[in-house]
Amino acid sequence: MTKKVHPYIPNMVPKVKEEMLKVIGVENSMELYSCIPEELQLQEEMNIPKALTEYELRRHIEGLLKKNISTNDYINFLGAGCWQHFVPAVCDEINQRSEFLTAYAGEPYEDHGRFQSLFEYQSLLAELVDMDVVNVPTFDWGQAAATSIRMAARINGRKKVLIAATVAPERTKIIANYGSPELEFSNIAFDLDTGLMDLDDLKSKISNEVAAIYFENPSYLGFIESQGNEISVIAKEHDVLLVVGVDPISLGVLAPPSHYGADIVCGDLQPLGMHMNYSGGQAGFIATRDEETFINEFPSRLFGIVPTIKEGEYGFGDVAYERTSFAQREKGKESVGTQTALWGITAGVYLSLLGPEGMYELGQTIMQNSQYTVKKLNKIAGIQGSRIVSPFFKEFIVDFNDTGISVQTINEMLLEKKIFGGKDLSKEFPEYGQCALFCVTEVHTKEDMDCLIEALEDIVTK
Amino acid sequence: MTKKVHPYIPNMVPKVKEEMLKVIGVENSMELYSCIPEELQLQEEMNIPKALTEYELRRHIEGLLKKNISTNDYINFLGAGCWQHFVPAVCDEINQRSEFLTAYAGEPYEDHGRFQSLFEYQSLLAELVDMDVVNVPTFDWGQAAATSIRMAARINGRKKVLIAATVAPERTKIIANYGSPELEFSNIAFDLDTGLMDLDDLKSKISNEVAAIYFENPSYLGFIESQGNEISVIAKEHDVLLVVGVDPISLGVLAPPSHYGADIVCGDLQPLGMHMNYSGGQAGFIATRDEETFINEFPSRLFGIVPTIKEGEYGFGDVAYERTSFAQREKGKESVGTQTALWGITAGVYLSLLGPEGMYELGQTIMQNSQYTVKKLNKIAGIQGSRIVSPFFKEFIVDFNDTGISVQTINEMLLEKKIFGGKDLSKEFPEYGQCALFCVTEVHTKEDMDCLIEALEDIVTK
Amino acid sequence: MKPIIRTEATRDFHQAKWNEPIIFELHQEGEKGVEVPLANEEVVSTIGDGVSTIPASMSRKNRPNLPEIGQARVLRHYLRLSQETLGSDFNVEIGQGTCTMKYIPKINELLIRNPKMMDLHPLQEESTVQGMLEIIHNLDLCMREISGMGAFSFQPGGGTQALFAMASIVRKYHETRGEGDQRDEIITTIFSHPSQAATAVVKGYKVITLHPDENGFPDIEKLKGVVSERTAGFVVANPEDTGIFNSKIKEFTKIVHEAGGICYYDQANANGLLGITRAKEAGFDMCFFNLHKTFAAPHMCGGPATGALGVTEALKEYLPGPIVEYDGVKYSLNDNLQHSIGKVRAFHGVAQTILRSYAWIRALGPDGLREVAQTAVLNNNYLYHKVQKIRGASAPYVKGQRLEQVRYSWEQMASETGITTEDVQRRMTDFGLHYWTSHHPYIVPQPFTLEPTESYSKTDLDEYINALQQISDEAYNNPEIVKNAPYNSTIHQLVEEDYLDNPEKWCITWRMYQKKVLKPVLIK
Amino acid sequence: MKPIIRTEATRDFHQAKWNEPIIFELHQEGEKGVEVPLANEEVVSTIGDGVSTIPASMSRKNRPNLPEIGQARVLRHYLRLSQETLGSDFNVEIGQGTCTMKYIPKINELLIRNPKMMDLHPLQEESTVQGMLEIIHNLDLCMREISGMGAFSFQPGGGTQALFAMASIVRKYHETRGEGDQRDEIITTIFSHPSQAATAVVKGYKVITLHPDENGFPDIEKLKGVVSERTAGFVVANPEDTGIFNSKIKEFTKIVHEAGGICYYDQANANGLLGITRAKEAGFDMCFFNLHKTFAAPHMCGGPATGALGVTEALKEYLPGPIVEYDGVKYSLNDNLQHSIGKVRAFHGVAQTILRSYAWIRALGPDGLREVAQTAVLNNNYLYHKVQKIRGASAPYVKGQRLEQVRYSWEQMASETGITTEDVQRRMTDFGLHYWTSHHPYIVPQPFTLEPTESYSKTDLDEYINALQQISDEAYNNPEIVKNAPYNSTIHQLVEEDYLDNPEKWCITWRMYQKKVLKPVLIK
Ligand SMILES: Cc1ncc(COP(=O)(O)O)c(C=O)c1O
Ligand SMILES: Cc1ncc(COP(=O)(O)O)c(C=O)c1O
Repeated sequence: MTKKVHPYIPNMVPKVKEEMLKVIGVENSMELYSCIPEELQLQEEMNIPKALTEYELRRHIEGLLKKNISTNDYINFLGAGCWQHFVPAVCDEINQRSEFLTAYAGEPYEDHGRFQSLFEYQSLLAELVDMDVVNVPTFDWGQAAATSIRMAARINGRKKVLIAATVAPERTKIIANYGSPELEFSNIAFDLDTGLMDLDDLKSKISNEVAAIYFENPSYLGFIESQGNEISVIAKEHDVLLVVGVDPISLGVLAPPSHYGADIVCGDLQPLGMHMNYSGGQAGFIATRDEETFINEFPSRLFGIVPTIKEGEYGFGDVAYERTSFAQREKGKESVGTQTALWGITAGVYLSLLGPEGMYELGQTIMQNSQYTVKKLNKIAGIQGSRIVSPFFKEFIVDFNDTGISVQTINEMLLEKKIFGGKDLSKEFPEYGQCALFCVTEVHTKEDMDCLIEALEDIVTK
Repeated sequence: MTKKVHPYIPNMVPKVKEEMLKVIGVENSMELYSCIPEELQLQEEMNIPKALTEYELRRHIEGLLKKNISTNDYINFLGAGCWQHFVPAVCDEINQRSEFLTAYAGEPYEDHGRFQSLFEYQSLLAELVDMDVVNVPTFDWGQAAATSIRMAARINGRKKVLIAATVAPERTKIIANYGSPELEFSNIAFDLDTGLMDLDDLKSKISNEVAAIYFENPSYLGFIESQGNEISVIAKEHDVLLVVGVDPISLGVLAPPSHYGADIVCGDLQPLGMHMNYSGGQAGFIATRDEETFINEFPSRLFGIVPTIKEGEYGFGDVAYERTSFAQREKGKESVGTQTALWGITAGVYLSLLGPEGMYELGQTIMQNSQYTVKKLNKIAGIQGSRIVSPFFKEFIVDFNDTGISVQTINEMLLEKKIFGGKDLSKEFPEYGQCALFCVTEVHTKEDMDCLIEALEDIVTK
Repeated sequence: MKPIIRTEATRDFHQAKWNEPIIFELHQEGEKGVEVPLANEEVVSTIGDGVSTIPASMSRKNRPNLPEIGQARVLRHYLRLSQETLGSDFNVEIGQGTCTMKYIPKINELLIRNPKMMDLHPLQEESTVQGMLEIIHNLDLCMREISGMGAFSFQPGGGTQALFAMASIVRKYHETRGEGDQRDEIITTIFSHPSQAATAVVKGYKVITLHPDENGFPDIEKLKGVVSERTAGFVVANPEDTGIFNSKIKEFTKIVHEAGGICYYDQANANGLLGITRAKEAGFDMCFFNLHKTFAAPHMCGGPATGALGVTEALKEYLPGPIVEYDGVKYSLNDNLQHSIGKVRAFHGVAQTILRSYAWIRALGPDGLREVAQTAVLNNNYLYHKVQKIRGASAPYVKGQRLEQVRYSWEQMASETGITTEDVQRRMTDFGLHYWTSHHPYIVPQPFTLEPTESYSKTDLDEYINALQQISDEAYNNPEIVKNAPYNSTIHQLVEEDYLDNPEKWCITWRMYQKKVLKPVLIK
Repeated sequence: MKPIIRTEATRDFHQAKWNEPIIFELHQEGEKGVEVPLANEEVVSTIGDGVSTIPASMSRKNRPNLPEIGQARVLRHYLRLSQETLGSDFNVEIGQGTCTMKYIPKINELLIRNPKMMDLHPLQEESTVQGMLEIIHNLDLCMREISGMGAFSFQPGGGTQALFAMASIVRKYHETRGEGDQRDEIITTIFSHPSQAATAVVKGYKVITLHPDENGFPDIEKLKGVVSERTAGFVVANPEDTGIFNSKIKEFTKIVHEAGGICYYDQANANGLLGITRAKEAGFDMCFFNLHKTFAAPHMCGGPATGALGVTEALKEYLPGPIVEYDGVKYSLNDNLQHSIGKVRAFHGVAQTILRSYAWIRALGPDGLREVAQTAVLNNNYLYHKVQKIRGASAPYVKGQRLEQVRYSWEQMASETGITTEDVQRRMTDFGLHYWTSHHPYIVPQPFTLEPTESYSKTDLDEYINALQQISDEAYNNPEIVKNAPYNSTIHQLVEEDYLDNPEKWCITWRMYQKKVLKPVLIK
C-alpha cells in the first residue's frame, strides 16, 4: 500500500517528491541524511502511538479533557499567583486572530500591526503603573522580578538584595535561581498580624552594599503594604533601588508603586484579560522611568515609534537594540527570546476596553466582594475571615485553627460541595498554622460567596 | 445619577450628544420623534429585565446552556434532516473570521473575497453534483426543493407535481407551502419493503400536465433509490422535468442525480462542514445545467467571473441580475434576500479540504459503519436492523415491532443510558408501526455503535 | 522628531490584495486537506468495503473533480480571501442603509460556539434541550414586549422568508374564512424592500404598489382607492427606505381592516423604534423583525439569519410550528397549531441567531433598547444635516421627520459633473468605506441610503461625511479620479461587457469558465 | 472573455493598510469599551464602597490616564492591526530560518479553547486535573522517545528559558559534587542562538565561543584546546544555523565528558531529526525542544511558548518542579526532586502549548514524525539547490550536508550592486513574503537564512525562489527599485535617524512621545 499523504505535509506526494529529488540530484530522501553516521541513526521505531485523524484526535483529547473539573464547573477561590478574572470576549477575539497567532519576529514593514499593538500595550500599561517605560512582556511575574532586581544590581553595581518575607515562595525560588550565583539574598521579616514589613528589620539589614529592596503590593498574602513611602525613604537613604511587584488589576484603586518611590515596578499581566489556562496565562512586565541608565539595562525588547518617509505615517522599531543579547550575545543584558508577546497585546486590548473608569469600578467590585466574604466568614464560629488585620485587596488568609480541622480536610470537604477552597498555607507559612489563602474577585456573585459560607458553616458545625 | 454610557452606544456620551443635537438644531433627542403621534408612543416601560454586564450575561447564558445535554455529552443516532458529521477545524476558523462574519451585501470591489469564495463554493459543489450551475445558497433543502419545483413549473408552464411519498414530511410541508396556491401536488406510492418508488403508480399519474417529479436520494428513510434511470425515462417521455434532492455527503460514492437524468438537483449543505446547531446549520442548494431557460428561472443569486481592466486580475458579479426580485420586485423570479451565504463558503472550505479521495473515503466509512450497526442490530432478538431491504447510505429504519416495546419507551430507556435513539417514525409513517429512523455516520466509533447494541440488548431482554 | 500629524480628512487606506488563484488552480494531485475518519478495522472485517452494496446504477463511476490541496494551503487561501472582504467589523459601515449594520458583540459569538448549543440535534427529547427552549421562550417574551404582538415564531430564515410566511398566513386566514379565492390582492408601497412584493406573488397574490405623495409619504388617498373586497393584505414598513415616518400609519391599517384585509408590518429594521412605538398600537396583525438587523445578529455574507415573526393572539394558531411553550415548570414544543401554515424552514430555524439576539437584548435592558433607538435617530439626523450640505447631494421629500435612515440623491451632482452614484460607490472603497446605492427601481434618482445605527461615534460619522465631501470635490474638480476608481481596493474596475448577461459568456462555475474560456483558447 | 492568465512570477500583492491612530488618539471622554461586573446591591449595603478601607497613602489619587473608547472602536482598531501583521498562516513563511515556521493546525487551536483547559487553576486538587496531567505525562513519554532522554519538564517558557534552566542544572550539578566554583566555563559555538551564550552568563559562567572551521563545522581541534577542569558545560545545536550537520558530534560530547563537563543540546529546532537521530545517542546529558518550533505550537508574536527540557535519568532530580508522574492508576505532581534547581517559571508552564504539541504528535504518529523530518530536509535541499543558482547568492562552507535550513549570503550581489540583505528584506515584503537576515554577528556576510520546514509545497517554494530571483534581477538592473522598497507594505521606509538610539528622542510609550515630541511643538 502506498503511504498516505499527510494533510500537514504536502510534498509527501510521490510525484512531487521525485521531481524535487531529481532537481537535487539524489535518488531518495534518506540520502540527504548521509552526513549522519550510522551509529547515530535511530534504528528502532519510536514507541509513539499511530497517527490519528483529526476527528479521532478530537475525540481523544476531548475525552482526556473531560476528566478535568474546571473553575467553570466548580466555584473557585484559589488565587496565589494565578487568578480568575472576567475576560472580555474582545480579548479572546483578538488573541485568536490567525495573524497575531502565527506571526513571530517580523520586521517593522510586514508586521506593522504587531509592532503597533505592542507599542500600545507598553503605553497603556505605562499609564496604569504611571511610569514612562514598559517592556515587551517577559515570562511571568517571578522572572520579571528577578530581572528587575538584576537590573537594579547592574545599575548600582551592588550584590545584596533584601526581599520581603511575604513575597510568594514560588517567585522567591525563581528570583533566587535567576540571581544565583551573582546576588546574595536576605529576607526582611514581617509582622504576623498586620503582614506589614518589619521596618526595624529592614533598617538593620540595609546598607550601602544593598542593591535593591523587593516587596509586593498587594502582597502574596493579600494585604496592602501601606508603608511604601517609609520603605522608599529608607531605601533612598542608602541609594538602594526600590523594586516593587504589583498586581496590575489593583491599580484602578490602589496607588501604583511609582507614587511611593519605586524605581522599578514589575508584575504579572495574567489578570488583564488572560484565562488561567492551568498557568499558561502568566506574563511578566517591567516598568521604569525614562532614564538611560535604566533603559540600557533592560534585557527585553522595547519598541519605539519612528516616522516613515511618508508624511503622516509612522512605524516602529527596537529601542537601544544594541543592549540585547540578540545584538551582543553574551555581552548583551541577560538574555532575550520568545516570551509572552501575545499576552501583552491582549493586556493592551483589555486596558483599552476597561479604560480608567472600568479599572476603578473593577477594583471596587473586587474589594467589596472580598470584604463581604471576610465579613460573612467572621460570623462562622471558629473561623477568622482574615487572619491579617490590615486592609486587603482580593486575597486574604482565612484562619481555620480554631475549628480544629486541617485546611486539607476542609478543602476536601469543600471539593465535595463543588468548591475549590483557598490555597493551603500550612507548608509555606507554618507560622500561621491551619490557614488558607482565599481569593475573591469580580467573578464571584453573591450566590457564589454565600455558597462558600454555607458550605463552611456546614463543615465546621458538623 | 447620570446614565451609564453603554459600551455598544458610543454617542450616549452627553457632551457628544449635545454637540450633535446642536448641529441638528433640536434641544433633545426625543424631539426627533415628534413625527410619531403621541397615541403611538409607548408609554409604559417594556417588561424586559434590566441590562446585564458582559460577565453577568455570560453567566446567565452559560447557565441556561448548561441545562442542555448535547450530542457531545450523549451518543447520538438522530438524523432525519439534520446530521452529525465530522467538521474540520479549518471550516470553523474560516466561518468565524470577523470579516466573513460581519460582511453583508458589498460590491465586487470591497468584498472581492466574499465573491470569490462564493464563486468557488458554486464551482466546488458543481463538481460534486456534476452539473454546471449552482446558486448562492438558499435557506435549506425543503425550500431549495420547493424552488426547484417552482422553477421546473415555470420552465414548462405546467402545474402538477408528483412527489415521492418517501420524501421527508417536513420538506413536503415546506414544498406545499411554497407551492400553494399555484401548484397541485400528488404523492407517488412506494414499496414498503424496498422503499423504492412504485413505478406503476408513477406511470398512472404522469401526464403531459405534470411539471416535475421530485424524489430524494438517499431517501429520507435512508435507502438508495436505484430506479433513477427508469424514473428519468418515464419523465422524459412526458417532457416532465426531473427534480432530485440529494444528501451531498453521499456523492463521493453515490452517483449524482445528473448521472441518471435529473434536470434540477437540490439538497442541504449542512453535512458539509456545518455543526447541527439545533437546526441552525441548514442551507439549501440548487444545481442545473448551463441552459438559459434554467438559469433565468433561478430566484437566487449566481455569481459569475469577469476580468478587470488590469491584466491577470479578475472580479465577480451577479449573473443575469435582471431576473431577480432585487432588480424586478414582483416581476422577478420568486424572491431573494438574506439566505445562508456563510454556509456556502463553509461548504466550499469543506470540499476543498476533503477533495475527491476524502469524499470517497468518507462515504465508505459511513456505509461501513451503518452496515455494521444494522448487522449487529439484526442479532438482537425482536429487532430488525433495517426494515427496508434495499441498500442504504447512513440512515435506516430499525424495526422494534417484535419487541413489543414502543419506540417512545425504547428511546426513553436509551436516554437513561446516555444515548439519543433514532427518530420515532410511528406518526409520520404509521404503516411501519413501531419503527425508528437511525443515523450512523463517520462520527460513530465502534465503541459508540457497540454501546447502542448493548443498550438495546439490555432493553429488549429485560 | 517632527510630530506625526494626520491632516488628511480621509483615510490613507489600501485593502489587502493577495491575487489568489481560483481554488481549483491550487490543485496538486495527491495532496490532502484533511484525513477523514476511517472505519475501525473490526468494522471493516465484519462488513467489507461497504460500498459494494451500492447498486451498479447508483455507484459513482469516477471521483468528483474536486481539487486536492494540503491543509495549510486551503487555510491560507480562505484566510486571504477573508482579508479581501470588508466586514462591518472593519469599517464605518453606515453606507448600507436599510440593512442596520450595527455592532456585533463578540461575547455573543463566543456564546454560540458553546458545544451545548452547537452540538444540539433539533429532534432531541425536550428534556435534554430545556436551556435552549428557555432561551427561545425568553426571546419570544422580549419580542412581545417590543412589538405588542401575542406570539412569535423564529422559524423564518430571514426577512424574506418572514414576509413569505406572513403572506402564507394571510392566505390561510382568508381561506379559513372562505374568502381565499375572493381576496387576491396584496397592497404594498414602492419604497419598500423588494421581497414584500415578491413574496406576495409567490403566494399567488396580485400586487398593488402605492407610490409616495410629493412629501414622500405613502399616499393615503391612493390606498383608499385600491382597497376593496379583493384586498387580502397590506404590507408596509415604517419608516420606509426614505427614513420618513408615516404618522398616519394607524389610519392606513384602519382602512385596510375595514376592507377586511390583514395588515402586516415589515419591521426588518426597527432600529429607530425600540421602546418608542410598536406594531400593536399602529394596528398591525403581524410583524417581523430581522434579528440580523435590529437585533445585532451578524449578516454573515448573507445569512443564515432569522426573521422573527410575531402575530396577535388571534393569529397564533396560524404560525408555522412548532413553537415553544412554557407551563411554569417545563418548556415544550407545540406543533399542534390549528391553522398552521405548516413549515417554512426546517425544524426550529437558526438557533444561533436566536441566542445572539436574546443575549443582545439582555445586554441592553429596556432602557438600553430605547437608547439604541434614540441614538440611531440622533446619528441619522446628524448625518442628514451634514450630508445635505455637501455640494451635489440632497435628500428629497419632506424636510426632517427622518428616523433611522435617509435616502439621499446625487441627482444634482450627476447632472453637473456626470459622476453617478455608482461612481461614488467605487470611489468610497478607496477610503476603506462601504457604500450602497439603493434598491431598484431608483425612484429617487442617483440614490444612496445611509443608516448610521447607534453603533458609530460622531468621529466615525465625520469620517464618512468627509469621504463623501472629498468625492464631491473631486467630482466637481477632477471627475476622472472618481470615474476611474477604485485604486486602493483588492481589484480594479470590472471590464464593462456582457460577461454577466450573455449566456454565451457567463461563467457561474469554474467548469463553465474552463469550457467557455479556457478550452477554446487551448484548442487554438 | 480572454482567459485570465497570471504570468507574473511574483505575487501582485498589497498588504492591508489602515493607517490606524495610536489607541490613545481614539479617546473620547465618556465612552466605554466594556461594563465590568459591579458588586451585588446587598453586598454593597453590607460593605459600603469597599475602597475606603484603603490606607490614604495607598489610595490612587487620580484615575490612570487610559483612553476611553467604545467597544466596537476598540475591536475595529485591533482587527485592523491584525490585518497589518503577516502571520505565518498568510504567507510562504520560510524566510525566518532557525524559527521553524511550520503549519499550525487549526484543530489544536480549537482544542485549547476548551473550558476544561482554559479555565483550570494550576493549584487545583490533582484529582480534578487528571486529564491535564495525563496529557503532560503522555507528551513526556513521546518526548523521551524522540530524544532518548529520561524525563522532561515543560516548565521553561521558551528556548531561552530552557537554556537558562540547563545552565542552572549544570551549576547545581557541579555544586552538588563540590566543583561549583572550579567549573566556571561554558563552551558554545558562534553559529548558535545568542541565548546559548547569554544564559550561561546569567548563570555566572564565562563563555567560550568556538568558531567554525573552513567547512563550517564546529572545530573539534579548538574544542580540545579549550576543555579543561574549568569546563562546566558544553552547549551546541546540531545542525547549527548553517544547516550543516556535524557528524562528529559524538566525539565532541565525549571530549567534554572526559573533561568532566555536562553536554547540553539546543534542539530548539529539531525538525530535520525527528525519528532520525537523537540526543541520547549523540551523548548529550540534556536537551530541549521548542514546542513552538518543531512541535507546531504557534509563535504568537513571540510567546507564550515552551522549551521542553529533557534530561537523562541521572539528572532527573535536578529538574525544576513539579513534574508529572504516573503510578499506573493516577497522575500526580512530584515536587520533591532532591537537587531541583527550584523554579524557572510559575506553576507548570504553558499548558496550551503542551496540549498543542501533544495533539500534533498524535496527529502524525511515529511514521509521520519521520516524514516531517525527511520532507523538511527534502524541501531545504531543493531550495538550497535553487537559491545557489540565483545571481549574487551563495551558500558558504561545505557543499551539501545541509539538513533543515541553510544560511546563505548575498555577499557577491552586495559587492556588485550595493544591494544589501536588509534591502532585500524590505523588498520581499512587496511580494507578501517574510524574510529575515540572520542573528548577529554576521559571520556569513550579507546573510539570510531559509528554513522551508515540511509545511510548504513545491509551488510555495518556487514562489519564494522567484521572488528572490526577481530581486536579484532588479539589483543588477535597476537597484533603485530595491533600495526604495517597500511599496506594497502597510508602511513605507522608516526615517533613518537616531530615533531609536538617542535617549533624547526615543519614545517607548505614548506618554514619552507626548512629552518629547508633541509638547515641545505645542509650546512653540
Ligand atoms: C425593510 C426590509 N424588509 C425586508 C428585508 C429582507 O430581509 P432579508 O434580507 O433577511 O430577507 C430587508 C432586508 O434587507 C429590509 O431592510
Ligand atoms: C537554535 C535555537 N536555540 C534557541 C532559541 C531560543 O528560543 P526562544 O526564542 O524560545 O527563546 C531558538 C529560537 O529562535 C533557536 O532557534
